[in-house]
Amino acid sequence: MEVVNSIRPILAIGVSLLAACLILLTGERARNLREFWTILAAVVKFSIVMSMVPFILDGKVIEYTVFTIAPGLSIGFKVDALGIFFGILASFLWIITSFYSIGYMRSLNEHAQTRYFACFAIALSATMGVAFSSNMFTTFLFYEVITVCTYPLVAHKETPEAIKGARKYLTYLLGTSIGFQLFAIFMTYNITGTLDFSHQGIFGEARGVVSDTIIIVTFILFMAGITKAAMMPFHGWLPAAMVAPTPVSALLHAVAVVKTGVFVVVKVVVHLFGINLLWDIGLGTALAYFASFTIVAASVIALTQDNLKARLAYSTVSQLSYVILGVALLTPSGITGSIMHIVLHAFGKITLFFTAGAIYVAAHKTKVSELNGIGRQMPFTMAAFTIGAFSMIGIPPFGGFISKWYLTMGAIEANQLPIILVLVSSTILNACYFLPIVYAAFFKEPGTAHHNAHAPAHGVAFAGSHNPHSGHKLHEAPAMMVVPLMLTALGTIVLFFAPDFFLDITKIALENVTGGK
Amino acid sequence: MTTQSPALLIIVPLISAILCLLLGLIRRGLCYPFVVAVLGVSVILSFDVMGTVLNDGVIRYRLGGWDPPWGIEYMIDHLNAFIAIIIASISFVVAIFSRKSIEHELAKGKIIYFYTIYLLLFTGLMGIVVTGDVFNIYVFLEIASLAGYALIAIGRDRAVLASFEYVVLGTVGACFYLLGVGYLYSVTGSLNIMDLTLRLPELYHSKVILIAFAFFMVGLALKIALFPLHVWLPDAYTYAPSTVSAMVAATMTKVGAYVMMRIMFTLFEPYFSIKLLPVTTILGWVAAAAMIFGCIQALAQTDFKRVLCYILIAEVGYIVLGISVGNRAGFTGAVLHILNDAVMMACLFMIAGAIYYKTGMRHIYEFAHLHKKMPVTVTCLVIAAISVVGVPPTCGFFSKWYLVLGAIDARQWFFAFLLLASSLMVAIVFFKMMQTIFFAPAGESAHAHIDEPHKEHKHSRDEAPASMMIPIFIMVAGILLLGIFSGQIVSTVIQFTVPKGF
Amino acid sequence: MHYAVKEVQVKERYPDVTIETVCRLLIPPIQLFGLYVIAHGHYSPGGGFQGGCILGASFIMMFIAYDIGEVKRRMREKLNTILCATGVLIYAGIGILCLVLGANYLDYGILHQILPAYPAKARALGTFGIEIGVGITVMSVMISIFLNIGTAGEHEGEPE
Amino acid sequence: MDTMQFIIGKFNYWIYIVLMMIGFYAMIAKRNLVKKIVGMNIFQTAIILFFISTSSKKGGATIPIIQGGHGDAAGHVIDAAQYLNPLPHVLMLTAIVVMVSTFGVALALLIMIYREYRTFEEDEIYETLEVMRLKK
Repeated sequence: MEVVNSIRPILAIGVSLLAACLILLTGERARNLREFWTILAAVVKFSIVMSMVPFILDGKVIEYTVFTIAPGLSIGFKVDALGIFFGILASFLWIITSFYSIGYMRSLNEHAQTRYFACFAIALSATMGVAFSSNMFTTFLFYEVITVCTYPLVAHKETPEAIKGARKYLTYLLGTSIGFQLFAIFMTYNITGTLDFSHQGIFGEARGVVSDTIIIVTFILFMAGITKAAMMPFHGWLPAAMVAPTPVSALLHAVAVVKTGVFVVVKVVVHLFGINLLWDIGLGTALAYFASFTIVAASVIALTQDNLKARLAYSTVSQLSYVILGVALLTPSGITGSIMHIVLHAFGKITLFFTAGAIYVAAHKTKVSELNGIGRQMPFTMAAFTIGAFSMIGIPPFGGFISKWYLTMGAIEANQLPIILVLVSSTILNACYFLPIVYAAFFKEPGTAHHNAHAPAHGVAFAGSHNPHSGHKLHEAPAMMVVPLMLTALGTIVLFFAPDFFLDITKIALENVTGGK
Repeated sequence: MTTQSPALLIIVPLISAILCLLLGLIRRGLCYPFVVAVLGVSVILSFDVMGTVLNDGVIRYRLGGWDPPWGIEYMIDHLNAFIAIIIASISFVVAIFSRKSIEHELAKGKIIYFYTIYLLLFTGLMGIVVTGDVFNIYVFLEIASLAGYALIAIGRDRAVLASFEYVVLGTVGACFYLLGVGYLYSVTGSLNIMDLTLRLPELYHSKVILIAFAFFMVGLALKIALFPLHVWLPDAYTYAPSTVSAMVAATMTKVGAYVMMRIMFTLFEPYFSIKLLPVTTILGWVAAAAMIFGCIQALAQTDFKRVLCYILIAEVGYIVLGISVGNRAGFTGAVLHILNDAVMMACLFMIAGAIYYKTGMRHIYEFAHLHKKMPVTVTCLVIAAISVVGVPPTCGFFSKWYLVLGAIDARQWFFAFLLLASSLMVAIVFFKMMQTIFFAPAGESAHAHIDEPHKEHKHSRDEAPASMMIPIFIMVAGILLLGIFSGQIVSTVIQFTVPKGF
Repeated sequence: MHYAVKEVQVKERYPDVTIETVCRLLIPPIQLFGLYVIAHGHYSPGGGFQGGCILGASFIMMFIAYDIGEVKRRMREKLNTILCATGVLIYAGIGILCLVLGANYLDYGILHQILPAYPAKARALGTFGIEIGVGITVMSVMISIFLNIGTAGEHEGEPE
Repeated sequence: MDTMQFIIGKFNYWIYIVLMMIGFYAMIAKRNLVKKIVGMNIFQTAIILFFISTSSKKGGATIPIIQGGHGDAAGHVIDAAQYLNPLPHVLMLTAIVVMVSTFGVALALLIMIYREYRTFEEDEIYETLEVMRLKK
């Protein structure tokens, strides 16, 4: 495999760091200039990332080692197919989210916007760092940076509730990453003497030297440590983090943060342990069943949530485990499915979060039970929501179908009948918690069902003085918000019809992993 | 000049201390630039010594031309030279910092004496590091301690009482050390470390040697404030003037840890300290307890400097743990942590000093919205805190990296776990602090919002003067650079400090 | 913080003829003896420390017989500080002289280059120089400690 | 009888240990700060005694100053048994200086403590501190 030396990965990371500095320097005085930096950085970052794509499609790998700290311990970057995949996704969605953020923050007149945009830029920087890192150490570094710099974003409102949520967020993420993940990294280094990602995994040779138990323990520590992937016992932070402003939930908790989590899981499974080793030990299947549990359980919990964002959060928890499930199947189709799911879920979920934010801005509604008839007020928004929901469920003309298809294929290849059942049941559950919203939004009369569900005792008295916006007149969120969410919704459709670009990259990634077999 | 550098390391500050006194009699203002210049020279000298060691190997300087073991010998290998650089650099930077802080916290007439004693403290510390003679170590240890007592006593509140406690316990520690020296001398008739190293192995089973070793360990544990014997530290370092806290916190315990390394692995062979006696096991558990205890106590404190003191106790635990796991990685971690911790502690205590200087605030709960008033200082605080927690790429991570690897190598899973757990606790400590600073209680922030002009007045930017900020910047830069270059540091210096037999 | 108001008052002195006379007679011989001990340190028991102590004791005796004013008149605070510094400087200076001449620190043998003596003699002379320095320092430090502690640090005329 | 022999034969050690324990006791048990310092001094003195006693010799040994030992006057026999080991004495000279300095610093601190709290009794000092804390 040809290796290209280039500082482009550093540029991609540095550009938003620079933007963060500029944002901080500009401050509140020149808001337009400040927002300009964000947009500029987003666009520049995306173009840098895209400029690396041709190399990857040629089957090359871009490498750049910044410095070496000790043998086998360095801060370095390597852009391979998997990394560029994640990089494209995050940097592209950042552009859209930037616009959306500006719309959201301005229309709500939020405070501390400078901090918000600066932290956002740093978070994106770190996400790129994770995507392009060449070893576990660099990954860990940026993983922690994401945690730390998204903390102010989650606590943005500075209400006691927000601070409590943010504390939970930080406790989960920092606690597990230092307590388990770092420990696992230490074990890895101790066992293998290196932390560099390798396409076939680095544990292969160590297997004879150390006992399987230690490898299993390390693996479990990794899985417990990468809490950003929100696997079931450690998923609590994600709903708690929903106190954040919606753009944060959208980009970070549908794309950057959680996807970093699953991305790192994929990296660990594929590039650290290697699929052959996991197959031999049987850890893949165990992980798959673990993920399956999360998929079903989180979906069930999502059914019970009335808060729209909380429902989306549990949906995210469930969907993230699809990715883990796919990679845990250790079959080509499964891995393809899981990598594709990273992007397809991202587009779908970001649409859903965008709509949730738009509803909050336009109608100040956060609860599912309040959404009756909202589709007539906000037709564009809710149309986008519908598309996103369909994509989540996996209905054919939308992107989500592709990944589910591959995942099912993977399960069949792996001869895991129960997994197929899980996929089917979760699809049904997805439909159960998304479709009622769509139905209510478009077909229910505003007001009535709301009172039935919520305040039957004084329903009559309340009905007369109901929300003045509840009429049939159009009341959309600002265009700055609606356009982005329409774009992402469109994205899910486009991805269904033209997934080739991403599939090509996935194919390269897969070839790397399986060694071309 | 180079051949004389080891002696000059001590003589220059010693003579300067006296000259500083005389200069002060002429003009008070001369002291500060003089002290800074002298310490600058010391830094250069220490690097010079390091260069010699790296090029030509161990330096053995015979004081007065007498051959060891009769004469006093200064023996400098990689470990000494490394520690000497740390001490000199930290003292230098803290001295720069001292100017405003001392004017603020001290009576005018005392400034001369302050700088004189400061140089004497430095002399003592340098002496401990450079000398290759166990009794000489005692003398310098006491010079440093005496200077330390005096410096701490000029602090505020209960400083005098704390200093008195420190005098009593410090003297006991020193006496124990002296007794250890006495026992060694009575069976070997030698005081020179290299000479003793040759003579001791045949006596390893002698009870006298065991007793001597025990006295050394207990005495040093008192001096470095290892967990059960730490009681003097929090009070003393909390109430001392900011400059003094920064200086002693960063250097005193580190030098003590260095002496411990010397005693355990140079004076006695690793074979003795690790295999023959269960010293390392005991030390390991004590150190582990220190880590946890320090962090828990730090959680409970409100005084910023006191928090730092307890963290310091935990950090001492790290260093001792690194020594006690008894392998290459652990020892590397311990030596690296001496460096990193010195830098981090100096930085944090100086930040505490800057905050105190500017606002008079000592307690964390008073720090609300400090980032609006002193944004740069708070930024530095965040970086230093991240480093103490041990997040890459700051230097704090890398020493912990080696420490944990050492623990894993020694198959001490529990210690490795405790290291991480204590990192987490430190994270909580600083997280609480940050939360107070950035997200003060809602009531207060709401108040600030309503009262806009008042808020502007209250939060107008007001940083400490440049003479305080520059040293802080140097330290913060150090934290980042030492992190980035820790690989080079390990490969050029620290790997040679690891004792034979590991 | 309640620092006490200065309560140490200069009490009126009750001159005691016996003590004063005895001290007046004794102090010069004591000081001479101190010098002798310093000078003879490398031939018999004695040396800088001991001699310095004896010299210091003579001043302390003066303090007991007369009062602090007498001591300060004969040994002013500033002079004392300077003497203290000078002692150390003599000590360190001789060491550095050796350095400058090319030997190790405190290697007095090298002093024969500038002294009219063979190396062994030069070594003895060097030691003697050191002893003088040590003696001066010890004396002034003794006086200083005694003055400071004996008056609870409140004798200093220097305003702060 | 062996025990007696053991105790008497090493009487210097016994004395030093007893002294040291007296000092240690004073440092720990006495509530008066001055007594603590006195205890500390006894403690240090015990160590000095220990050092000096290790260098003592029976039978009229004296200080190792050899008349005519310098220079070219060679030919005299040096019998180690006739001379005391000077090194412990020198060491202790230094230790005494250290001790005096420590004592001086401790006394100075005591004066400052007395100015602040008007007492040397530890209990009363802590009482004052408690009162001050409550006043805040």
